[in-house]
Amino acid sequence: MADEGVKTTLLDELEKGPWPSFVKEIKKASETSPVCDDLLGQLELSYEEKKGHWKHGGIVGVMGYGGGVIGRYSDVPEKFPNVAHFHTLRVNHPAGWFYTSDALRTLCNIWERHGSGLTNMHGSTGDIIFLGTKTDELEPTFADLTKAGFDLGGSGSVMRTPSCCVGQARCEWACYDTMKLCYELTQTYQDELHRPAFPYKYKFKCAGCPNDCVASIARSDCSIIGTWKDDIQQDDAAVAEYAALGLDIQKDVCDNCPTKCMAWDGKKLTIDNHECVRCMHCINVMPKALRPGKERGATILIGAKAPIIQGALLSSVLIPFVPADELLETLKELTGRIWEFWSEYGKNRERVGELIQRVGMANFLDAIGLEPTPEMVAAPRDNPYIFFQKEDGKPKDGDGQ
Amino acid sequence: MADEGVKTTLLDELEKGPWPSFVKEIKKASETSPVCDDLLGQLELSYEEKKGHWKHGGIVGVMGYGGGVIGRYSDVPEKFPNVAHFHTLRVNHPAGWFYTSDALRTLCNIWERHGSGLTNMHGSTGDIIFLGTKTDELEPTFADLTKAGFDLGGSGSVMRTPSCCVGQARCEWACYDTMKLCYELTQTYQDELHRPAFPYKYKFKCAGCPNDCVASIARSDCSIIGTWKDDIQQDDAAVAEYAALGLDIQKDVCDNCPTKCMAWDGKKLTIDNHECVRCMHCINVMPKALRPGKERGATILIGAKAPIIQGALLSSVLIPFVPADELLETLKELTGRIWEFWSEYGKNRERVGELIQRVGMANFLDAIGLEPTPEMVAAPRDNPYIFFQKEDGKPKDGDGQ
Amino acid sequence: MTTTPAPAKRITDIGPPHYEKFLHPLIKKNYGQWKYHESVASGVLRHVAESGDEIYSVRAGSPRLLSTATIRLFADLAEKYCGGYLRFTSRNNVEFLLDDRAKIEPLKKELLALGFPVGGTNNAISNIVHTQGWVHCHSSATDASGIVKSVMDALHDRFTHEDLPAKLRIALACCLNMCGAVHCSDIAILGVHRMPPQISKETLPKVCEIPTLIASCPTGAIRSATYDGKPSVEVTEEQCMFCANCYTVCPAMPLNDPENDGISIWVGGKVSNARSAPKFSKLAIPFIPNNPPRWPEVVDAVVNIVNVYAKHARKYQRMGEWIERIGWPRFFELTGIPFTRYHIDDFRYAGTTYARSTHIRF
Amino acid sequence: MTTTPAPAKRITDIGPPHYEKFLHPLIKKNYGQWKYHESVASGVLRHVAESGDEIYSVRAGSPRLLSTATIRLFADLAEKYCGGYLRFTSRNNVEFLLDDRAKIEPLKKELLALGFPVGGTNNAISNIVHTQGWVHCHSSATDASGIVKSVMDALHDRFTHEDLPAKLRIALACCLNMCGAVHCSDIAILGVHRMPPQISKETLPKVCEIPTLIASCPTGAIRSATYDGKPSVEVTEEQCMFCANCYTVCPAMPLNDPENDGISIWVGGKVSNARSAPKFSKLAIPFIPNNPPRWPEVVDAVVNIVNVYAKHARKYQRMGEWIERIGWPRFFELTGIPFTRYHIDDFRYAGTTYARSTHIRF
Ligand code: SRM
Ligand code: SRM
Ligand code: SRM
Ligand code: SRM
Ligand code: SF4
Ligand code: SF4
Ligand code: SF4
Ligand code: SF4
Ligand code: SF4
Ligand code: SF4
Ligand code: SF4
Ligand code: SF4
Repeated sequence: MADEGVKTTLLDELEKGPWPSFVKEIKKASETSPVCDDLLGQLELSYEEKKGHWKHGGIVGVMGYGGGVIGRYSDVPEKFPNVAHFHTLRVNHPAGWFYTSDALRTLCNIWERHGSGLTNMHGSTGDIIFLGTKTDELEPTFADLTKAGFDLGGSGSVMRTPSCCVGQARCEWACYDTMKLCYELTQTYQDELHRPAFPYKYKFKCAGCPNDCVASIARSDCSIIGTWKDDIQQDDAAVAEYAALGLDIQKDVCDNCPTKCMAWDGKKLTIDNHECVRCMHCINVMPKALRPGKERGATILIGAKAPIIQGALLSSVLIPFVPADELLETLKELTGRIWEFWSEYGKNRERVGELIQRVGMANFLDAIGLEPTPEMVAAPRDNPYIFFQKEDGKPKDGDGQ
Repeated sequence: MADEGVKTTLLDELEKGPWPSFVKEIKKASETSPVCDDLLGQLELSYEEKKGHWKHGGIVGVMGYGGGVIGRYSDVPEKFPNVAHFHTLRVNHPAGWFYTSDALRTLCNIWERHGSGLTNMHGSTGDIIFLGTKTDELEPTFADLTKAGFDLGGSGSVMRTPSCCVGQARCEWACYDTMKLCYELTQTYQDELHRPAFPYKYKFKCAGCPNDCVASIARSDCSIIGTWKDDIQQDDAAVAEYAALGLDIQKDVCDNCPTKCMAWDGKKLTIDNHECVRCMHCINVMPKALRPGKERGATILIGAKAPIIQGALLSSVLIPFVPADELLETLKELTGRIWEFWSEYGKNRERVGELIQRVGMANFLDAIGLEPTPEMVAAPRDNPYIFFQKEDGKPKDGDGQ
Repeated sequence: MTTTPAPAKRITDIGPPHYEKFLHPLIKKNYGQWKYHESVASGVLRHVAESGDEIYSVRAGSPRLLSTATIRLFADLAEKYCGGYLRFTSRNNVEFLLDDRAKIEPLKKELLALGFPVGGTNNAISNIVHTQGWVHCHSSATDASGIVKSVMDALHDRFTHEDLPAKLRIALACCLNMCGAVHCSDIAILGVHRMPPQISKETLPKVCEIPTLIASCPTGAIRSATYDGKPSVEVTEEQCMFCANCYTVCPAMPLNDPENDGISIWVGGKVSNARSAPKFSKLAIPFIPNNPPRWPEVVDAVVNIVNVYAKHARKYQRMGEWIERIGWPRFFELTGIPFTRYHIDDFRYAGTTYARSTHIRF
Repeated sequence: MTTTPAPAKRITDIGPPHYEKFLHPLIKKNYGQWKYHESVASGVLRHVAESGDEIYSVRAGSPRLLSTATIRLFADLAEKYCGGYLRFTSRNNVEFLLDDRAKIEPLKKELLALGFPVGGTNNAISNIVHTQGWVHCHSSATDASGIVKSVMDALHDRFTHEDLPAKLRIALACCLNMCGAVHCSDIAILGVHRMPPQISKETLPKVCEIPTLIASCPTGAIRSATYDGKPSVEVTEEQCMFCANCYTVCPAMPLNDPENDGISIWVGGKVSNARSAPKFSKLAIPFIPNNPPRWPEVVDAVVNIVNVYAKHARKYQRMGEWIERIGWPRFFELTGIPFTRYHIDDFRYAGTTYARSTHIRF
């Protein structure tokens, strides 16, 4: 029960207003979990002092795993003893974040039994976040979770919990089965997910098409983004229907095409598919009339990350097109080679994208056995500082001129 | 007279073909200057061996000047004694490269008297290049030149010979008087041109409009590029005339406008001048119908250079607009402050553009007393690594938490 | 909270449950066979399969930080309206998956009554992707949930209406680690420090590896020193840009400070490849002080940018596409945000951000 | 050649003659009062002043390396046809300035008879901006004039005809110092070394300052060493990218080598702000061996690129604008140039050159 005595003057302000309130959530949880009162108390203190009150780190976890738990300790445990430990568990979500009511209740049961009853649905990487428990509850929570068919997600220098967009489960544009790939990658790399063996974290995200609804190009070391090779599927009658309904096809569609490869004569829409860069815009605007082609697969990109410490990176093209049915195999083979190189040459806390920038893309390609292709670059180099290789030059000895 | 005995089997190949031949030029010169035979001989040797035969550097010059002469010595003087010394003089060209026949003949007389009779009209920086003479001819050549009203140009760590496009002398688009500015800058900085006092070279180039016919944005530390502030001057009758003559105004003009700020309804051309970025395209296509506005001046840009050693740079905007009649004064004031900062903080062989990249544009602006404006950047920073200054933070002491 | 003993035989490395178990039968049936979708109302989508089957998704806003009580509520609603099938989105909204159109309105009503707005689809502002803040992280320069709540209160109508020129994605991260992955958002709210690390001289030698610490600083601001005869470090304050990488590797280097921590605002990023390539967000406002509990200056700043964008952008133009069309000088002019020295990049690729053309609007 | 003694009173710091002395009276009269221009024929422009006055410019190609004999020839022609008024252009062509339209044809005829083609205006290929090469520079990895002559022979018709989609500017520099400022050219021909400096161990300590030398290397490939007990340097060959900056500061570090020096080709740069912003040229062909006297492989490579561009680019599209429209993969496909590891940037801004979107043509 919420302690009547907890002063939350500032936090109470955040119960007002139309958007659902996280303060209300904490208060709700405090009805069943007394630790939440101390959480409220410490948070109110932070609001008063404009300063967080959590201590840095602390390594805790479950037996045999090196990841999945974030240790957290209060720096004012004397005031708020119930959050003296307040670790979170990262629970690997089901691909696509699909649940049944039953599954959710199972999770709730476990978490009410062992922790604060507070969660994030979901964390930024995709995990179910169980927010706050004590050290000695970790192992029991884990046991209950695995019994219920759930496992922990990643933290630390591991492969992190892969995630994906809803894909073929509910999206007509998915160029490959994102949920399946996400699930299979997760299962394939259970060891790499739980036991830190890398220089740093490694994230996979699977998006079904270039709309990238799971932000893979910005947030994953390996981004798998669906695309197609042949022509956009076009239904002329449906195009005409959109036009009849008032869509300005010239202005809204053609003029926004990045390559200006579409022409509309008032009756017929013509796409020069040879010039199309699969940006999705026209398809997004007219989903009934235009659809991705039939020869589907994905582009594999590498290296996205947040800015610490060399600046943020977006992923860059590694393999322009892999047919849908070859994706898993290709990725497994490729990932093995990438991890091997990264594990050997990556510095401590160096993401793969940073490693590539440090050693150069060409050397990275050599190392993982891929041929350079022009699709990998926005433009060729503009500086003349080429490291010509020995076999190209004809080395000579002698003491100069 | 050309020595009958000079073997030029390979070079002779370069007398063939429709483009005027430099080999013919050297042979012509050798009719009056015997050194040219040795030049031919040494060049033929280079062609045989695929290798230059000039030695590195050697400091020679005229009294009191530190620049204007490039010392050059053969590495096979025993074979070609006449080019054992083969220094060039850089002679400051008249602004816009205008000459009279008499002026040219005067130059020829001097150079036939003192040197090889070979020239470059002109060098890449703009100078008249007198190509090849001996050390003891330098001072006499200089004396004759100055008597004839010519002076040397720059070399080494000096302000280099400024140059400019033809501008108002023959171009309707010149937004300020490029030749006058070029001349005046040259005269103002005679001392800085002749006596090395800088960390490295410093080049001015003056272009009358954004077409930049003197490549100033790519090739000068300080680029002065004409532009205008008000609306493009438009002559509707002339627009109609172009249309009547078959110009496809929509496709050729409007569709190529980078901001798409032009509209053509088949009769009337409308320009949203508020959105125009003064790229010149529409004016270039219809010079009779469109002209730069009347409120004219220039953008001052800073920092272009070739790639050695941090990579090539284009100049970047320093002052978006200076009215034409304030240009010289503004430049003098600004240049003084730039040179002061560069001379103090620039490393040896560091061009001003590299210095700016090293210390950061904001610090450079502080140093020269300019306020930051958004016109200076293509986009604001995308990384969060801001050096907040002391006055913004409220420093605190203490031993941490 | 009770404690259960660890079982004798531990189950490990099983991974997450297979997603198929959780799929609506109609979704399982039409998996990979969806034909098109359309908008039914704000927050409600209709997906039609090749088979003619239809599934309706009702999307509700969530604070992300959820009590089990609320999750149970969602479970109950799902059971009541759609056979117990629901999902969460990549932006932390909850989606109920209905095969019966008639149940949409009753579900919406109940959600609204419970305080969960329905919306976030199409050209609405969706939920704010965010992070832990003072609720759970040691690293934060600001809170996360409190700002998100305050901003979403002010933008509530933009969540429930789809009337923006295009999608507008807001994200928040409470420190430069950017767990909220704010670096590619239309509007990013980012917690920043402005004080160099304050060295806890006593604890440092005990808890940190000094060479690693020194190596962690990207600007080389950290040098070794001795304190009380013990090895320690010194920070050259002028060289510090407050990235907190040192703190990440060494707890004895905290940077937080009530007066100097605060918020920066970034604009114009995007993730999708639609029309233009993905883009990073760029600096709009370098610093706004933390002002809990409702951060009014941050809310005003975000609302202002949203409003200016809504008024000036053309249809289908994301924030960054709009700004690229009008140019950054005009963005600063229209929003009234001052341009400062901090806007000019001085990091690794600074040279590529200077205006290297004469394309200027006057 | 005769020698004159230096005069007693030296004249210095007078700068160049004032340009006004050299202006055609009609130019002086209409200075700053030009109204418009038009093309009369290839190589001939007509500028019309507000006053109605007209000046005709006849542009002729020049090898730039000119004997005084040829300069005198130009002077004579100018005197004969236009009162002795002429100029040179920023690309080293010569322009005769006529006020009498009737004299254009006779002048052109005489020029052609003397071997000077008339052209280079509008959408023609103009003269190749170039440098010294083996004629005068110690630093060159190739010759300049010989390649220019060979290429311009092949492109002669493109000089005398204005039938390209847009201007096409070619430049040549004989080493990475790029005196030909090739870095922003539609097509750039650049001499490159491919062997690390060969240290002249005997002379090095005498002629070079070792700390400066070590500091000059951007990749840190040069380390101090001793040779015969004297201070010297060593080069880690794998770290050398053949920039020759060491050679510029130290003559005892030559890089030239007959077999390993050669030519690289770069494309798509521009200087003007017309339509798109100025751009750098990008690598097309990393290496072609020096093959004097006529460098046939270089000529073929340039002609091929010109022809592909001429065939595929749209009107008003400069080389770089065309390539940006079709994408680099297609450029390599259409020209048949192989894409190699060398095309992928690995220098300072390499990270900004990777393809960070899924915008791909198949
Ligand atoms: C919980 C979560 C934020 C959230 O509220 O959702 C989170 C929380 C933390 N992140 Fe994160 N990161 C979380 C997703 C991310 C993401 C987003 C993503 O995965 O899509 C990013 C940006 C993408 C990326 O990986 O680059 C992210 C980039 C970082 C970084 C910077 C990494 C970098 O290479 O730049 C750090 C610092 C570090 O690793 O040392 C970091 C470190 C941390 C730590 C462990 C703090 C630390 O310095 O040790 C935070 C623990 C907070 C706590 O007490 O619970 N977190 N972190 C997210 C994980 C939940 C989950 O598993 O689902
Ligand atoms: C003669 C000329 C080439 C030509 O044939 O036209 C030339 C010739 C030389 N240049 Fe240059 N540069 C010439 C214009 C340029 C230009 C173009 C321009 O000014 O528009 C550039 C590129 C723009 C720039 O300044 O960045 C240029 C960039 C260089 C560089 C690289 C500088 C840099 O910061 O990247 C060097 C190397 C150096 O300075 O150490 C250099 C060095 C040299 C030296 C002095 C060789 C050396 O390493 O010492 C050459 C002497 C050749 C000789 O024997 O005559 N030259 N040099 C040009 C000067 C003629 C004139 O005065 O009119
Ligand atoms: C449900 C969700 C996927 C999931 O697995 O959870 C999803 C679902 C759909 N997205 Fe998305 N997107 C979802 C996150 C994203 C993201 C990721 C993000 O925001 O972090 C992006 C990239 C955003 C960015 O660029 O910054 C994203 C960029 C798009 C776009 C491209 C928009 C653009 O013009 O840039 C479309 C196409 C459109 O809307 O026209 C799209 C279209 C769609 C469609 C219409 C696809 C379809 O046919 O079913 C779905 C309904 C969209 C809607 O909300 O109107 N979706 N979509 C995500 C909902 C998040 C939410 O609760 O708001
Ligand atoms: C004579 C000269 C200036 C000088 O002071 O010497 C000159 C003169 C003119 N230029 Fe230029 N440009 C001259 C070098 C340049 C350069 C510099 C260079 O090539 O190194 C440029 C920048 C090239 C680049 O972008 O790489 C240049 C980019 C232009 C442009 C923009 C073209 C474009 O679309 O990008 C125009 C406009 C046009 O042609 O439509 C232009 C237009 C003109 C006009 C029409 C201006 C006028 O109204 O008089 C002149 C006749 C052009 C012609 O040749 O058809 N001029 N022009 C230069 C002749 C060089 C030569 O012998 O070929
Ligand atoms: S990324 Fe593409 S396939 Fe996946 S949900 Fe978004 S629109 Fe659909
Ligand atoms: S997908 Fe994009 S690039 Fe392709 S035709 Fe449609 S709008 Fe154009
Ligand atoms: S830069 Fe402009 S003003 Fe100068 S010659 Fe070229 S077009 Fe004319
Ligand atoms: S000058 Fe350029 S930007 Fe301005 S209207 Fe003309 S084409 Fe458009
Ligand atoms: S963004 Fe920073 S403060 Fe916020 S959760 Fe991530 S690491 Fe912690
Ligand atoms: S905050 Fe960043 S810049 Fe400052 S000392 Fe720490 S690591 Fe260095
Ligand atoms: S480019 Fe190099 S080789 Fe050619 S003249 Fe300039 S410095 Fe000499
Ligand atoms: S050529 Fe350049 S990279 Fe090679 S040793 Fe010399 S300075 Fe260093």
